[in-house]
This record gives sequence, C-alpha cells and structure tokens, in this order.
Amino acid sequence: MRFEAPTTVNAAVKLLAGKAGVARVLAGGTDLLVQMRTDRVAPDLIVDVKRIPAMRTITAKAGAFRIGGAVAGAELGEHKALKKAWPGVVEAANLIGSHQIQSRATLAGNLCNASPAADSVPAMVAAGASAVIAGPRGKRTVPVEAVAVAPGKTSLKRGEMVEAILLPKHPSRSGDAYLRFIPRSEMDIAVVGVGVSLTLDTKGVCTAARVALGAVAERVILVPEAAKALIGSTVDAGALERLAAAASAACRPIDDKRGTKEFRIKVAGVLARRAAEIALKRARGN
Amino acid sequence: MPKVQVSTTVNGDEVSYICEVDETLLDVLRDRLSLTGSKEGCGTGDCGACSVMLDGRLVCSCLVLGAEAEGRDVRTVEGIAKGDKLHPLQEKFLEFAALQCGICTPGFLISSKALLDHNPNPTETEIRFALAGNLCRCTGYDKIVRAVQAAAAEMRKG
Amino acid sequence: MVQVTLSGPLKTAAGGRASVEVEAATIHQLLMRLEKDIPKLKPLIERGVAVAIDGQIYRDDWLRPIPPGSEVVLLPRMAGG
Amino acid sequence: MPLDANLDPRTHQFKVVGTRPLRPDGVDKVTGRAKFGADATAPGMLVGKVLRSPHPHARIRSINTAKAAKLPGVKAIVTRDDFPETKDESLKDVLYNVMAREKALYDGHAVAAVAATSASIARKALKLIEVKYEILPHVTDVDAAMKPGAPILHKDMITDGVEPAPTKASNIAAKCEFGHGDPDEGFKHADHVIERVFKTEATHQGYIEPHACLASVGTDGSGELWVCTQGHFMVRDTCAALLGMDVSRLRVTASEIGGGFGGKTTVFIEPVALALSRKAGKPVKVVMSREEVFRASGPTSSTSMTVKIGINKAGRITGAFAELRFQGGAFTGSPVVLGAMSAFACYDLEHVKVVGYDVVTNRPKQAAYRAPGAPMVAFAVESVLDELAARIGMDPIALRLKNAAKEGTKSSYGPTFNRIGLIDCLEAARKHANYKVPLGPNQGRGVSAGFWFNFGGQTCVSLNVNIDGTVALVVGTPDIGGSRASMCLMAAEELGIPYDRVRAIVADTSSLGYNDISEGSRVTFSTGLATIKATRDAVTKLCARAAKIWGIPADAVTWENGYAKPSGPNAGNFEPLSLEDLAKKAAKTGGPIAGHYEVNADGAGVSFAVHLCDAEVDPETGRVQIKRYTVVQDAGKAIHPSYVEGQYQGGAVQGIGWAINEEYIYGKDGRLQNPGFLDYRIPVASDLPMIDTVIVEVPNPGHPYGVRGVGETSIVPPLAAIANAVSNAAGVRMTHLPMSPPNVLKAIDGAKGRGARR
Repeated sequence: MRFEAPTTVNAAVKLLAGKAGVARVLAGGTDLLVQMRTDRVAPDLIVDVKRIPAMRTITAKAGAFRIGGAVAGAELGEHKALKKAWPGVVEAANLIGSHQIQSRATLAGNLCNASPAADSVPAMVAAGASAVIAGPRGKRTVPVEAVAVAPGKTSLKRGEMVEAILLPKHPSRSGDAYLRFIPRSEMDIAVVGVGVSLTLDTKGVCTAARVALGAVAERVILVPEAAKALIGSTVDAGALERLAAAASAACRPIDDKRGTKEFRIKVAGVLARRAAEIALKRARGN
Repeated sequence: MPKVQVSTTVNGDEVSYICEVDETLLDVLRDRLSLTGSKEGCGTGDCGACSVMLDGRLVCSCLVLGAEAEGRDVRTVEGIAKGDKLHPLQEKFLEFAALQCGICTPGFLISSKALLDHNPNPTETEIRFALAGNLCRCTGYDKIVRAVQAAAAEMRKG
Repeated sequence: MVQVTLSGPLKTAAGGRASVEVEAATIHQLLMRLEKDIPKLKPLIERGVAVAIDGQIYRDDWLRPIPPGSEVVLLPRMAGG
Repeated sequence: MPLDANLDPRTHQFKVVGTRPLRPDGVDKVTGRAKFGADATAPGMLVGKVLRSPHPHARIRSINTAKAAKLPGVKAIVTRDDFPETKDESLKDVLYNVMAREKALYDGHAVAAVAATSASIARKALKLIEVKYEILPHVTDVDAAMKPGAPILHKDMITDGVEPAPTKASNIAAKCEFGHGDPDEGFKHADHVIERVFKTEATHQGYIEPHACLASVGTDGSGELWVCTQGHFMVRDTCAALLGMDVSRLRVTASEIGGGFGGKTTVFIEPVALALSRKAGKPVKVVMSREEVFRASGPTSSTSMTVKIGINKAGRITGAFAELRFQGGAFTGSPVVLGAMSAFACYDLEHVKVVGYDVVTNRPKQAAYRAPGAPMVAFAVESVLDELAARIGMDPIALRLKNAAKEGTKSSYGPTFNRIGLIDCLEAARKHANYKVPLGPNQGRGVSAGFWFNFGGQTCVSLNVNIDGTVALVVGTPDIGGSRASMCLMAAEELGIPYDRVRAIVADTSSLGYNDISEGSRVTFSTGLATIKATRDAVTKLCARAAKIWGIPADAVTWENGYAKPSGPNAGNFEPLSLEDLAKKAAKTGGPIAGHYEVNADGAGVSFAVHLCDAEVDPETGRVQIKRYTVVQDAGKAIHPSYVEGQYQGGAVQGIGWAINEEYIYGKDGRLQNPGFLDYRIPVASDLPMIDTVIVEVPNPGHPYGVRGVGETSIVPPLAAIANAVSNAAGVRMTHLPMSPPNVLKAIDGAKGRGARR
C-alpha cells in the first residue's frame, strides 16, 4: 500500500492511471476508510487530493458555482452565496453524518461512493448539477446523474476522478429543497431522500421543475413524471398530491435493514410533497 | 508494508512518527504517541469517541489516515487544560456529573469546545445537534447538555 | 417445623408440590433436609437457589437462622446486570 | 430490623451523604489520563486477533493453521485444541462460547486466534487460517426455534423443568412457572379480559468501550491480566479454571471501564488472550472491534410473550396470566426466570400465573442487560393494563394505585414484601407537573410501573488510615458509574471527616478478598454496607488507641465528628483526639490503623419506578419523537444524588432506544445485518428531551442508611411507557418492539384499513 499527496490534478490523474493495482482517491475519506477497515477494499495506492489547490476551493462566476472535489461539507455551509443560491444542495450535503463527518465529507466523494442513499446526490440532480471529470485523456463534464450506475459502481474509467462539481445559475423565482427520512434525528443513512428544484413565473405558475429520489432504486433517480405534476400548476394541493403519487410510483426499492419496500414507496410521496412545499416557499421569496 | 514518515504538530508540540499507510490518526495518537485520551468506540465515525481537532476542524481521528497529518495542527483532549488549570468545560462536566463511565468524555469535550469556540451562546437544540456525532450510553445526555450550557455561561463571563 | 413454599422450577422438581414441611433452624439445614427428602431438588440446589425469609431474599447465607413461624420461600438463584 | 437500629435514615441528619461532591476519578477522566481497557501497553507486546465463524450454524470439520503460522511476525495461534475440556458443568457453556468446539453456533462465534507483532500481520494471518465448515440449517427466531422440526442446536438438550422429562431433544432448554391462585378462576370474575401477543427484538447493552484486555503469562505459569470488566475476581476465577492455572498465579486488574450494563459480567476474549500469551511467551493485547462486540458479545434476549389480564368494573385485577418465550442465543440461560418472577411483581394479585420458556437459537449467547428479563415483560403487562384502564375509563395511574403491591403483599414470585415504595412512586408521578401538561396534536401520554429485585453478594472492603489522617479506601467492585464517590461519602460520613479526606481505589485481585461482580444494582448497597462496616471497624480501633493514650477502658471512648472523646464525665476529662492526632501517633500506639469488613451481603431492597412519557407520532411516516420524559424511582437513600439521577436518566434513555429503534436484524442467511452504530441505532443527543427525575426515598431496612440499588429499575418501565404513549398518539396498540417508523406506519395504515372495512 502506497500513499501519495500530489499538488496538481495532472499529477493525481497520472498516479491514478499508473500501474498500481487498485487505486483510490482520498478526499474526505469518510467512506474509503470505513471500507478499508471492513475489508471491502484493500487499495494498493491511496491518492490524497486535499493538497491540490484547485480541488479545495469554491468559485462563483455569474451566479454559477464550481465546487472543488475536495471541499468539505462544512465549507459549503460556510459559503454564504452558495447557501443562498442552492440552499437545498447545501442542506443535503450538511445532512451527511455528524459535524465530525462534515469537516471531511465532500460532494464529489458522496457522488463517487455511488450509494443509492447518498444525501447530496438527489439534491444535486434536482439542481441540474454536473461533474467535471479529470482523466488521462483530459477533462469531460457530465450530469451528476450519469456518474453512479449501480450501488458502489460509477461510470468513471480507470484513472479518472471528479475534480469539481458545477452548479448552474439559478433563474429568478427558483427554489430548491432536500428532505430525507431517517429513524433518528441525526447520524443515519437516508431511508428515502427527495430533492426538488422548481422555478415560478411572475404569476406563481411553475415553469420548470426537477425531482430526484434517493434510496428507492439501485441509484438516485430523476423522476420527470413527478416534475410534470408541478409544471404548469401553482403548486397547489392537487399538484402536490399528483407529485406525491408520481414519486411513489417511480420507486423500485428493496426491503432491507433500513426500511421496507412499502414504507419507502409511501414515504417517498410524503417527502416529495413536503420538499416541494419548502422549495415553493423559497422560490416565492427569490 | 511501506511506511510513511510524518512530521506534524500535536497540542502545539512538533512530533514526528513513522506509520503504516492504513494506520489511522487515532492509531498513531494512541499507539505511537501514547496519547490514549482519544478512544476508539467504533472505528467507523459513528460514535465520536476519537474526536480531535485537525487544522481547527472537528474530525473523527479514526477516519483520518496518520499519513494525512503531515504539516497539520492536531488538538486532542490532552491539550484542553492549560497546565494545572482545567478548561471551563472540564470543570462543568465534573460539577454536573456529566460523565458516568467516562469513555465518551474526551470526545464530548472536544466537540463541545468546537461548538463553543464558534457559538458562545448555543440553544439547547443547537447543543444537542452539535453533539449528535458523539454517543454516550450512560447519561442519557441530560447532564452533558446542562454542563455545556453552564460552561458556555461561564465562558461568556470571560 | 418450617413451611417452605416452592416456586418455579423447584416446584416442578418436587412433583408439583407448592409447599413442604421440614425441620430446620438455618438455611443450610433447610437445604440439606430438602435434598434428602426430595432428591430431585438436589441438582437444582447445587446449581444455586435463593431463600426468602419473611420477604428478605438470601442468596448464599447458609448460617442465616430461620425464626419459628417465618414465611420461607425457595427461589431459583438470580443475578442482575 | 435495620442493621443499625440507632439510625433512622428518614430523620437522621447526614453530614456528607446526600451531597454532590466531585468524583475522585473525575480529573483523570476529563483530561484523558484515565486508563481504560485498551489503554495499557507492555514491553514486547503482541497484538491478538480472533477469527470468527461467518456461518450461523456449522460443523467445524477441520482447522488448518499451518500457513498462518509460517507468516513472519506470527508468534502464536490458538484453536479449540488449546482449551481442554472442563469437568465443571457451570463452565462448559462459557468455554464453548469462548472458542467453538465441534460446531460454530452463531455468526461471530470464535474459531481461532492469532498473536502477531502488528495488527496488520495478525489480520493477514487470520485470512491464512483454513477452516472447513459443514453448513447446517439454522434458526434465529424464538417462535420458530420452538416448533417441532426446527434445526436442533444441541442434540442432548432435554427440556428442564418438565415432568415427566421429554424423550426428544429440542431447543427448549427449560420451562419454569411462578404464581399463586388460579387465573382462570380469576377471569370468571372479570368484567373485561384482554389477551395479547407481544414481541421484542434483541438489543445490545451498547457500551461505548469495546471489550479489551492485556494478558501476560510468564514461562513459570504466573500471569497478569488487565481488563475492562464488571468483575475482575470473576474473570480471574473463570480464566484460571479454563486454563488450568492456580488462582493465586493469576492477578487481574480492573481497568477503568467504559460502560457495562451487564454485558461485561462474563468472559469472551480474556481466556483467549491468556492462552495466546502463554503460548507466545509475550504479553498479548486483544481489543474487540465494534463489529465483534455486536456479533460475538452478549446482547439480551429477543422475546415472544402472551399476556392475559382480567379486571372488574372497579379497576381491580381479578386474574393475570403470562406465557413468556425468550431466546437467549446458542446456550441455555436466557433471563426468562427473572422475567417470569418480575412480570406481575408490581401488583397485589389473588390469581396469578407466569410460564416461561428458555430457548436456544443460532445467535450469540445472551449476557445480562440491566434488569435482565424485566423490561420486556413489563412492556407486555403494562401495555395490557393501559388498554384495560382505557376500556373502563380509568386514569392509568389510578388503576395501578388500585392494584399496587405494598408492605404485606404476597408477591407474584413468592415472598411477602416488606417496606416498599411503589405507592409513593405512583403518588409522586400523579402529582408531577408533567402528568398535567396538555398534549398537542398527534401526541400521546404513556405511564408504566416497573420492578426490580436488586442484589447483594460477596463483598470485601479495607480502609487504611494514613499518617496525615487521610483515608485510603480499598474496594473490589469496578466503578461503573461513580461508585468511588459514593463509597468516599459513606466512609467520610462514618468518620465525621470531609469527603475529600477519603480516596477510594479499586484493588486488583491479589490485594483484597473476593468481590462479586458489579452487577444487580449491588455496589452502592453491598460495597457501601461493607464500607460503612469497615469504617466502623477502624473507628473501634481508633477509639481503642485513644483509650490506650488516656489509660481508660476502650468502651469509655466514643467517636464523634472525626474525634475520639471520653464517653462521658465518668470516663475522665481528656482533650478529644482527632483522626489526624491518632494517625500521627499510630506507630507508637500499636502500628497502622486499618478497618476491614467482609460479608456476603443480603437484604438488598427491591425497588420500584414509575415513568411518564409524552410521545409524538408523525402519522405520515410513523416517526416517533419523545417530547417529555419523567422518571420517578425509589432509591431508598440517595448517597450521591447526581449519580442516582444519572442512573435514572441513563436507564430511561436506553429504554427509549430499545422501544423505538434498537434491534438485532438477522438476514435469511442467519448473519447479523447491522453490527455497527450506524444501523444499530442507539439514541443520539438530538433525539431526546431533558429527562426529568424524582428521587423517592423509602429506606431499605437491610442497609444502615436505607440504600436500595438504583441502576437497573430505571430500564424496566420505559418500553411500556413509550409503547403506551405511542399507542395513544397513533390510535393503535403497538405490540412489537422496536416501534421503528416502518413498524409504526404499518400499524397505523393497518388500523385505518380495518376501520375502513368496518
């Protein structure tokens, strides 16, 4: 096992693409170290990316944001402009684990861990976020929903890593929100997660919406039918009921130690409605 | 296994150590630096007994590699008191009987200090959420929350 | 004579008898008499029993006197957490 | 009769007992200096790791350690072959649990262990050990294990307590029965009878410190063991017996202990560490991972229970019956007997019967957990009572008061109660402000009473007077929640000196006589009793020294407020001698002054508690939130009230976890699905409100100050109090713990469905 802490993206990519057997990126380490401890992965090479300046910063440009792949959740919460523009995404990231975890866990790591229950991912998908992927053949940008393909599996190729997450500029009268269901008040993995982002016109009619669900399928899913329930409506009670029904209908969950199928299906609808209400309030305030 | 040589600062003192790549900062503190105040309750970041400050941020030292600490600033429970003067949090934890067995106490002190350092007047709810990453099985948290409130009041007095 | 109430598995081992009379002045004498009179109680007594005298439970006190007319109950041995 | 007839704890003015001084081990515990199980090191120390069965039930065909032994850095490997068969029947299950023999009986059962020069080498060596398993069918559910045709764990298990004895082996280890009268007769006189079936899942004590020990055995066969345990004398005797050592050759030191709650009252890794150390000739440290703690130490039983209670219109219980089915893991010994005995102990009943079954399954051997057996049964009984109270429109506390056991009540488990405090607790609960707070929408209130026996046991205490008149108190019961402070308070009270003049330590097994485990809420009672008596022994000696100095008879000297004084004008006119004066003169008046006491303490008073809970249920998700929680409990006499409150609060919160979210989840493959704090969800700070406490003091006649145990009773009522609150909030009776969101939502939706059909 080898440990490297390069200072440029190119150097990191070179290391990751090298001959070294199993290589792993270490950003926050909150998933990687647990996997190593429980024998689920035994890397030959660990590449610590926290000493790469470009991956440690949040930059805002014309209302859009570039969040470095090694920026921790707590730093997102401390970034006032980001929090104002995308409160749902920041809240989702800040829900991951404890304050201790927040000092370390990153959006990119949450995405690349490819857990269907990742808290930040439904919020990012709803926000229309994309991931900048650096690799031996250069950089490419893909929608975040294209990164995870199955539990623990991503579409990243050998030597590739997520260098940054991009959040688009928010149109005016837009709002986003993320809600998850957990049995306790903290410290749990989402049993269901729902991200909603919507935009209103001057009359309060919803003109655009994205709804994403976590922990109800093999990966986070974007649910256009749920968004359709909102678009064209004033997000009234009827629209919210249709949204809930569409969200529930899109679920294809499993029974596991964290929840049953029937529970997840029902609660996905409940949370979709509640998250949309928050997003609506925010959109009206913007 | 190839080893890594690390120089870092722990509780203000410069230290150097050699560790294996998969050794955590917690392993290093306990086994190589004899700082056994930080405890391992789970090894997976779920209990907070190993909480330390790393460059001014609260982390679980079981989820940090020893190798990562190169050039960083690490603060542990052993560094909270100043010489023979206990920190107000330490005093209030004792006064309020906020510990029974004491295994979680180092982690709670670090987390509480992290909270009060940036929020000198937290509400009960803020305290409870700030400490949610630290498990205590003995006290039911009641006396811990009260001790933090009392320490905050004491520290606000200056 | 001491009237001993048997409970739980001890009652079963005594063929369902809820109480027996034995001549005993101490807990030790009581247990020895019971072992002799009801051999099936012997393994249970060896595994450990408690004796309640007038509501007070004694787990190991062989030499404890049994005052005449007191209420005596033989119980399975107990331990806590 | 009180042991000390001169002192009535209700009127006596205590000087330091009842105050809240800082604990003697406090500074070490807030500065990181306190040494817990995993904090010790020794020169040349090796790291020990245990290989565990991944199968819930499998015959072990062979274990090949050759490849592992060849790995550089590996110094010793032990398997079943290193642990000889024991003739002691009471140790057989302990031995078979420490290291699997013919069969691995649960996921996590130890199969082999390695000592190596580093953790990474030890881990690598475990992977090189080849175990050939023949996988057998398994069973983890208690009801399934009792069915005919279930996979049998032990081919020689014939149910105990059944006459005539069965001829076929089963998983039912034993049957027991308690009670008096005839419940069926009682039900005939009832106006309302409710019968329900309840289930509870297994929970773990969840102490934050994993099991840890450091063993060192020399080539002469003498050994030392540093270990976190609730009973180091038990560890010494058990390990010596399993390893064929003389007891005198094994010295065990109890480290500071990071929680136990009953779970550290037996051995797991300790004999393994000693065996490895003996074989390697070097010290070996073994520390369990959290995953090992969950898979391989002792959780409590899961249960299935049937309860039937009848009442008349006036609210008097006419008959009560319960059948309890407890699985206790792969070996006999679930706490069903205690569950059966405590089931109806709160009530004065004419007709009561409880039948209990102790059942084995392919799960880790259960260990004691705080009032073992009682919380689950209280859940079932107190749930039915709550429903009955509602049925006749009676206040739930009034119903309990109407039936409460009191002095002179023949208890459901046999003996007649002497002075007890249930009615006092019920009255205090009824008067509490929290019982009158109006409830909000989706909120419900729950009440429950609870009972626990409390125990005494073997105890030995020494007290040494130092040259400056300070006092060293030597006890042998590990301090699991501040007991050293309580002991210092009692010694200071007797001596009439300030609290901080006394320092208590927990001595190792070679420094003091035998002490039973810190369990059964026994420490403040029995170690306290022995401390008081040892102090009085020292006081007698101090008075004798003063008498010698003054040249008067020893019985002409009394001890008052830290001074020896002539007992009256006839004894002579002498200036009183302080403890300091006498200590300074000790060398010249006969040598060191010490007090000592050894006892097998009996007379621990039973105790009762009443809990109030307000819970809110989200009807759309089934999520339960505890809004308000109140513990009312009889302490007899609170020596250090802060730590008494701490026991009340801690017990309540463990109960909250048990009621709402904690459970052992087994997959179809018989493997534990959630062996970590992420998915075994103990309460976190943000889940909870403050826990209000009321200390009731009805003195125990069996203790000089009236102390009753307080540690365990506090976990008896919560399951029922919370279930009653949730049931009242959700409008549907909850009969299965935990009341996790999926379970609650299913119950709510199920009730709606039934309502719609009606």
